[in-house]
Order: sequence, then structure tokens, then C-alpha cells
Amino acid sequence: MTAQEVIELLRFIAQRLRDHQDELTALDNQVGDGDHGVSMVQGFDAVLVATEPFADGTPSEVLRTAGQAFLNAVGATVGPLYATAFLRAAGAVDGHASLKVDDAGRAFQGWVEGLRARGKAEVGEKTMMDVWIPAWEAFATHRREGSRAGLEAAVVAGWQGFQRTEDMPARRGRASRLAERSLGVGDPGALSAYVMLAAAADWFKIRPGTTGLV
Amino acid sequence: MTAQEVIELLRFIAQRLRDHQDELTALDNQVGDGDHGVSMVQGFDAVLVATEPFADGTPSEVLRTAGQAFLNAVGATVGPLYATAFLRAAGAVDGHASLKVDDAGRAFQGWVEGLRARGKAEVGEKTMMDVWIPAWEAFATHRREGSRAGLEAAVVAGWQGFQRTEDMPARRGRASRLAERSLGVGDPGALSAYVMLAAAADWFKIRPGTTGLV
Amino acid sequence: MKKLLNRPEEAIDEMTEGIVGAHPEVLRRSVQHPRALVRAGRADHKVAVIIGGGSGHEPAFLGYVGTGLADGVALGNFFASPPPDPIVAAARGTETGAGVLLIYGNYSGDVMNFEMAAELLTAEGIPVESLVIADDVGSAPYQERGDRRGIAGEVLAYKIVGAAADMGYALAPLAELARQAMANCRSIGVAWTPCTLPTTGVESFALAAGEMELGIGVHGEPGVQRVAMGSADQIAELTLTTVLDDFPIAPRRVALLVNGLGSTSLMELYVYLRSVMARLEKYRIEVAWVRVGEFITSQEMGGCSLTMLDADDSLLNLLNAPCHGLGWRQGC
Amino acid sequence: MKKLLNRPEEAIDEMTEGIVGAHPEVLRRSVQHPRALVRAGRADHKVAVIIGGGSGHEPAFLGYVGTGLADGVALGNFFASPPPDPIVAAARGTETGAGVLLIYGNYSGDVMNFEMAAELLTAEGIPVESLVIADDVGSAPYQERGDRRGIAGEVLAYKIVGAAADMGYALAPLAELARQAMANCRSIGVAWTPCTLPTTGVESFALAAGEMELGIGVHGEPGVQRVAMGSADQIAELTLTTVLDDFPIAPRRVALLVNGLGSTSLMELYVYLRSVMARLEKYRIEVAWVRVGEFITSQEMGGCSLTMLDADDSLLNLLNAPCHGLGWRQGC
Ligand SMILES: Nc1ncnc2c1ncn2[C@@H]1O[C@H](COP(=O)(O)OP(=O)(O)O)[C@@H](O)[C@H]1O
Ligand SMILES: Nc1ncnc2c1ncn2[C@@H]1O[C@H](COP(=O)(O)OP(=O)(O)O)[C@@H](O)[C@H]1O
Ligand SMILES: [Mg+2]
Ligand SMILES: [Mg+2]
Ligand SMILES: [Mg+2]
Ligand SMILES: [Mg+2]
Repeated sequence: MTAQEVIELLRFIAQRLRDHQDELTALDNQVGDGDHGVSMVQGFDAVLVATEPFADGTPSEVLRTAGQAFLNAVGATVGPLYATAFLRAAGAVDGHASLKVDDAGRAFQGWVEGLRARGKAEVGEKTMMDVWIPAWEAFATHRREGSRAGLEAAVVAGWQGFQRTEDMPARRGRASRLAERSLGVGDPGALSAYVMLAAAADWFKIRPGTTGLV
Repeated sequence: MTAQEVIELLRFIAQRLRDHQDELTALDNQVGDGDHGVSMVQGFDAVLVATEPFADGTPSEVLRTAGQAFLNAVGATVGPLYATAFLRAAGAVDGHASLKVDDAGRAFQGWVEGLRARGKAEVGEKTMMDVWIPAWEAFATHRREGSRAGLEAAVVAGWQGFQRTEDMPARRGRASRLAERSLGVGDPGALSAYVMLAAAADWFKIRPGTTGLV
Repeated sequence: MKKLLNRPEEAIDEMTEGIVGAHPEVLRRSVQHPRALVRAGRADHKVAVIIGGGSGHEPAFLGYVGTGLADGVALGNFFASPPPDPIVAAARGTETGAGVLLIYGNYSGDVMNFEMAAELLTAEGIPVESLVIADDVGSAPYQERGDRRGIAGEVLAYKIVGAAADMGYALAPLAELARQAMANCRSIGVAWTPCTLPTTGVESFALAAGEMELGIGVHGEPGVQRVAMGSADQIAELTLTTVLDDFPIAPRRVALLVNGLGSTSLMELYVYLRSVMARLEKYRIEVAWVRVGEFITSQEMGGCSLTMLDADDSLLNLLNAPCHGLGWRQGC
Repeated sequence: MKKLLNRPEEAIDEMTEGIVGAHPEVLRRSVQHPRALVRAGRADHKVAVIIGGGSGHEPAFLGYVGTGLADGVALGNFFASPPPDPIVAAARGTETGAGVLLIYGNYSGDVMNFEMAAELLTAEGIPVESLVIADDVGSAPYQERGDRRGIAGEVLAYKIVGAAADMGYALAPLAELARQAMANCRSIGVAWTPCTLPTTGVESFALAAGEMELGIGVHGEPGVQRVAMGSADQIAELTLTTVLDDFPIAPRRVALLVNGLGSTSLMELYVYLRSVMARLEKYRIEVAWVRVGEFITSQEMGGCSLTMLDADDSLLNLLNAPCHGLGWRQGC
């Protein structure tokens, strides 16, 4: 997977977030302050602008640039979270001109660890981590069956994770003030996480010829 | 007509204004600032409270007290206008313990002259004067046929006057800023004038035995 | 209607109690009338500046009583001029022998009530001058500018007159100064969401999604014209042109007041101001003084007004002089 | 959504241009970052007080930069914490060697971004302290008060810290003073009409005619509980009790801040204040200081908050010290 391909993946994810912006706004209106859809879209728009010049660089450069761009465009809660995710993913594949299957797996792992390190949230607290953690675990378990199987397992686990957030009282972020009133409504950050994850899986399906990946 | 009867008449008028308050609000919302119904009702409420102690006094005392009370409770445009009307009506019947037909006519004349003197509005400027002036003129013309005939002519003329305000661009008061936009909407002050006038006529019908009047 | 009130009929008096209870160092109730408020502490020999108008426009009018501002204010009912009594009470409670300057907007109600008050004061031997504010270019053409109503320009008048009175201007020169200043003051208002009088609970008008009223006053009266609601830039262009075109000679240096009518946010007002200032720069008109905020409101109305004053050094000095009222505080 | 804006995405930057263009004597843009504003004129050796938060709450947060207030502010997107860069820029542009005190509300976003900024500044060798505001008793029970979010109490923190910093407090004592003060500060908010983010055009919530949210924040987040909207007296009773009951020891002398969330009129706020003050008098709690107005808003939301600070003489002195920001000016 070349830097150019990483950029294409990011563009694909950005489009999906745009498609789902209103749903994210609606969920964040119910449990938070209504800005989550805007933040994700603004963040990825900035990512696309900033990474463009790095198409001939390394994947790691693209990811690092993306992290900085996302953070500066967004701030908010998701800014530091996804910025750290991007930076850790970049760090996991530093020096590689192109990513192989295992590299992509390491980047994914770095992504999730970055989120965890920055936000300190665990599964069950009604956040994006209810999607990312089970998704990563499912991927790690099933990647031996091939990266496509791993990704598909991740998407299934992520979706289940998002659905479980509907039955959780919030414990983190703005929604935590709502406590029991947040019950019945899924977490917006978990939904955007799922949208990103599913977009990535779809992209790998559509682009079976991605350099170096099976 | 005794002081007590003047008070009863005022109470009757007050009730009618209350019944029509929402219509007055609606009209003033369209061509003005929406407070006319409230002002008229508040003003007459204050009149009732203030005049109560004068039931054993003279009609002139009642009217003078009413004017002061109306002014202090209302201010606005109608405060000085109706206060002056009350005071001139009172002045026209000073010293009389009870009003005869001619006295009541003089009080009516004083009322209209007071309004005219204070507001300097003429017929055709889309104000209460479009009701009061023709009403007074009709009364003056027809009173020879009896005060009841005079009053009935006044009511008819007043109603026609109100209706004519619908086709006038405003020239006085807040509504005058609207110019042509006030066309098609009747004047709130003209409507409350008509309500008061019709109430008075009805009261004399209901109370045929009013002291000293035919 | 959702308002933070008890009985709407009591709101004005309850507000007044809240204000005098919270800010006794600024203003107090006159002993002569509950609807007359006067500034705390007695001033020495100076012209008493008395203002007033309907309630429901807060911080107007009671926010402009205090050091460097008016000496007393008379409060009317919602959107209704005060009667003469509280005006007279405010004047009596503050005049020090140097006479009284009454300032009020050009509305039939205010004119009649303040004129009655002036007659009563004159009858008591108190010298009285009156300043009638008529800054709203939306309300009558230039030829009939004497018929215009007063809107946010009133607030600049209070500041200018209040500062000059505190500096010791005598009655006649004070009135003259104020009249000259206000002859060079122009305002225009726009609104896109209505207001609701607490006492009626009825919205003042209904506008479609893309519509606004141009030439709105401060009472929820419909404006002069219903027009499309454009962007901040377009509204800046429209309002600025309306105001500028009304000056017989284009001013070279101006003071600006951008007034929010109730629910328009400070962000919006500054986005609008930016656009106004950019245009003035193109015309090479210097903006020597600016204030942005809620100075005279119409309940929760969405809208704003632009006031422009052709300002020389001495007016700017008066605008910059210290003052301390609830609606305007600077320098002290 | 009817707002006086051009493209909503440009609103924050356009507002900023409007503000710095209109008030160059108060604040200016940092040369290092367009979303960092710093006070005009350079202060001598003093702790730099840096504040910040999401936009859309004006006059918070940029209204609290100036003499006797904060030295710099970082502006985020609508209802979103600023990223570390403008925070760092505001600090770098104002620190004079005496260190930096960061003040921000206890929101996950603000905490993460300000902590990242603190790390960056520390890495540059600049001494940094942080004050996290958590005054909203509606957002977590007393036992978990460290988890509470910051609402209007933040504004009192800016004033107190700004005054003390201008008086020459060193970093550690300044932080200590502020922490002690804020440990005795409590707020609660209520709202009855929603707000609309310019960037989404969606109303934050839908309430029935007689309903309100209790424990609302300043972002249109739903409150802790949906309750019947009572009269001003009832809301005063409810909110005052909520705040008072949270003090381990009932205060004897307090400072009050009544904050309007956007479309609630000054009249309503004073009617409410009157009721709060009457109740405090019954409890023999002295109200030594009061401010009423819009200090931190949520667009055009209808609602208000009550903030109470258990105030000793030295805090009152700081609250009364002169300051000059767009959102708060007194004594200079
Ligand atoms: N500590 C945390 N760790 C991981 N995710 C978090 C944390 N706190 C909040 N979130 C996620 O952030 C989302 C909200 O993001 P957003 O609306 O963009 O920011 P804000 O809350 O600042 O408005 C929540 O839905 C939740 O999934
Ligand atoms: N100069 C005038 N003379 C007589 N009536 C007038 C005059 N100016 C206004 N009016 C009447 O006053 C009415 C408005 O009264 P009201 O709404 O109570 O006062 P305001 O205009 O102060 O809100 C108008 O409808 C009109 O009939
Ligand atoms: Mg959010
Ligand atoms: Mg009216
Ligand atoms: Mg009126
Ligand atoms: Mg947010």
C-alpha cells in the first residue's frame, strides 16, 4: 500500500463520513452538543488538503500529516483522539515506502492504541472505543484467515459494538452528564468509528489490487 | 344620570373592551406594536378601581378621576388622549349632581373635543378620530329625534368610520411608518373607539330607566 | 410563549425591584413614584437629564441612568410611553436648579406624555428643554425627517448629553449641542424573527423562511418593507447604503453603534460589523468609534440596527467619557 | 435557521476580524495563529493567563481578554475545544517569563487539547499551571464533583485570576488562589428553547410548551432532567436550592452571577434575580456582589444559569477590580 493509496483510502473514508454527517449530527444532538458530524467531516477535509502533497512520500508521512491536519482543523474531543491515532499508526510503519499486510495490521494496532492512550476509555463507556477495541480484537483473531477475513470480522464486531452503545449509560465526554438519559441512543463517536471502519473494509474490497496487500 | 350610573356605564364599557381585547391586539400587531388591547383594558381596569369611591359624588368627579387613572395606568398614546377626553367631558358637566340628556350630550362633545385637542388628528388619518368625529356628528344631527336615535346614528356612523380606516394609509401614530402597508387593515384605536361607543349605546338600551335620561 | 416571569403584569415592577436591589450604587427608586428611577448619589448643580420610554427594551431605558448618563428615567408599560407622573417625579427628584432636559423618542405616545410632563414642570417654575430623537431613516423620507421615530440613536444621545451635563453644560447649550449631534445621526433596523409581548403572548409578525423586515422599529411593528433576507454582507450593503444615502454630505469620520434586538448573537453582530467596516473603508470613511451589543432590544426579536453618527472630536470625547449605568459602563 | 451570517464555516474568522478591527485598543490577533487573540499592549513581568474554548458562546471566551482579565484566548470551532496550536500561540505571545496559567472548562475535548498545549509549553521550558473549571452542580453529584463540567463559573474565574495576575501574583500562588476560589463556586443552568448551530442548522432539542431542561450546559446538550417549566419564582426556588444544597457549609456572604443563555431578556433575568435575592435574604445570606447579563451564551437559546461564589473580602476585591474586555468592563 503506497502513500498514494493511503491518500485514496482517506478520501474514500472522508466521502463516507460526509454521506453520514446528518446522522452523526442527529445522534450528537441527542446525547451531546450536535457538532460531531461537522467535526469529522471538517477534520477529514483538512486531512485531504494537507496530505495531497505527500502522494509521492511514504505512508508514514501521509499518516503523520493527516494527524496534524485533523487536530488543527478540529480540536474538540475527536481532534486529540484521532490525531494521536494517526500519529501512532504512522509511528508503527515509519520508514516503509509501502505497506505490506503486516504493516497495515501494525498501523491499525497503533491507531487503536493511540486512541486508548489519549482518551483512556475502555469498552462499555459508550464511546468510539466500543467500536475500535472489539474491531481490532476481531481483526487480530481473524487476520490469520487472510486480511480480508480479518477486516470483515472487524466490521461485524464494530457494528455490534456500536449497537451495544445504545444500551449503555454514557461515562465519558459530554454525554456522560446525561447518565441514564443517554440510554437508547447510540454514541455518535461510535457511529463515526463504524462508518470509517466499514469504509476502509469496502475500499479494500473495491481495490483488490492494492500494492502489497492480498 | 348619577355618578353611580356613570360608574356602571364605565364598568359595562370595560367588560366589552375585555371581550374584544384579542381582536385589538391582533389589529395592533398588524399595523402597530400589539399593545393596544392591553392598554385599553388596563386603563379601564384602573378607571374602575379609582372611581369606585365616587359613587356618591358627582358625574364630573367620576369622569375626572377616571381620566387621571386612565392616564397613570396606561401612558402610551391612548393615555393622554382618553385622559384629556375624560377631563373635558368632566369639565362640560362640572357642578351637576346628575346628568340630563343635554348634559350627557355636552359630555360627549367634550370627550371628542378633548381627543381632538390632544391628538390633533382629523378624519382620514386612520385613527380613533375616524370613529369619534363622525359618531359625534351623527349624534349631534339626530339627537333632536331623541337621544336613543342620536346614539344609534352615532353607532352606525362610528362603524362606517372604522370600516373606512381599512382603506386608509396611516398618517398618525406608530402605524404611520407603515404607510401603504397598513392598507386593508383597520385601525386598532378606531376599533376600540367603536367598541366603547357601541357598548355605551347598548348600556342605554339595557338601562332605559337611567336617571334623568329619556 | 416561554418566558422567565411570574405574572406578566407584574414583570416591570419585579424587574425594577431586582435592579434596584442588585445595584443600589447605580440607581434607586424615586421616593415619589415607583416607576421613576434616579441615579444613586446626588449630583451638584447640573442639568438633570431625564429619559424614558416603554418597558420591554432593556437595557433601555433604565440602563442609561448613572454617572455620565441620565439622571432619571420614567418606565412605561410594555412598549408604551410612561405617563407624565413618573417623568415629573424623575425630574423633581434630580433637578438641582439648573433645569431639566427631557430626551425621548419621536412616538405619538412619548411626545404627548413628555409634553404634558414638560408643561407640569414648567408650571412649577423648572426650566425645561426637550430633545426628541428621530434617527430612524426607515420611518420617513429625508424631506419629512422630523416625523421619523427614534431607535438606537437614542442611546448615543443619552451618552453624549449625559457626559456633557456632567461636565457642567448649562441647559440651553446642552440642548443645542444635543440637537446638532442628533441632526447628524442616522439609524436603520432589520429583523427576521418576531417578538412576543409578555402581556399578550402573541408573536408580533410571521415571516417566511427567507424573509426579513427592513426599517423595523424597536416595538415589533412591521417594518417599512418586507424583503429577502440576504447574507450578512448583503444586509450590511443594504443597511449601510440606506443610512449613508440619507446624509446630505457624506461624513468623513463616524461613530457606529451596532445594536442587537434580542436573540441575535454577538458573533452575528460582529460578522455584520466586519462587513460594514470593510465597505466604509472602501468609501474612505473613518470609523473613529464603535460599540456592538444589545443597547435597545425588542424582547427576543432576531434582528439588528445600524446607527451612524457624523462625529467630530468633541462628540468623540463625549462618547469616550467615563460613564456607569447598567447598560453602558466605561472608564469608571 | 435565520442568522446574520455569510457562510457559516467562515463565521468564526469573520467575527474575529470584526472584533479586532473594531477594538484594537482591547485585543489583537496573535501573529502566530489566526485563532489566538491576545490583549493589546504588552504587560510587564506577570503570569500570562490563557483561556479558551469553543466558539458560539460569545462574549465567551474572547470577551474576557484585556486589562484585568486574561492575556490571551484560543478560539475553537463551534462548541468544540480549540486544538493545542492556538493555545500555545496565545501563551507564547503573552508570556513574560513568569509562567502561564491555563484556564479551561472540564470537558473531555478541552482537557485533552489544553493538556497537549501544556506539554508543548513545558517542553519549551515555560512554567505552566492549569485550572480546570467544574462548577456545574447539575452535571455530577457532590461526591464526583471533579467530573463536573464548567459553565458560567468560568467567567468569575477569569475575572478573579485576571485581577490577581495583574496585581503581580506569582504562578503557584495564583493557581492556588484560583483553585480555592473555584472550590467554593457552584452553578446550575436551565433552558426552555433550543439553540441552533450555524454549521448544522439543526435545533438542539425539542421541548413541549411547558417543559424545560434542568442542568443544561452551554452547548445545547440536553440537561440532566426534563422538568415542568414553572414561574420565575419556582425556577428561582429550584435552582437556588440546587446550588445551595451543594455547599458543605452554607455560605454567609456570596457573589452572584445570573447569566442569560441567548434570547432571555434582561427583564426576565432581573425578575428571576429578585426572587433569588428575596430567598437569600430569608436565609440570611448576604449578597455582596451581583452581575446580570449575557456572559457565556449558547447561540439563541432561551434559558439562564445561576452562579454562586462563597466570597470573602479578598475575592470581592478581585471581583471589583478594574477590567476592560469586550464582555466585561468596569473601573477603566
Ligand atoms: N475519552 C474518550 N475516549 C474515546 N472517545 C471519546 C472519549 N470521550 C468522548 N469520546 C467520543 O467522542 C465523541 C464526541 O465527539 P465530538 O462530538 O466530536 O466532541 P465533543 O464532545 O467535544 O463535542 C463521543 O461520541 C465519544 O464517542
Ligand atoms: N394623534 C392621534 N390622535 C388620535 N388618535 C391617535 C393618534 N395617534 C394614534 N392614535 C390612535 O392610537 C392608536 C394606538 O394606540 P396604542 O396602541 O394604545 O398606542 P401606541 O401607538 O403608543 O402603542 C392608533 O390605533 C390610533 O387610533
Ligand atoms: Mg459533540
Ligand atoms: Mg400600540
Ligand atoms: Mg405601544
Ligand atoms: Mg463539541
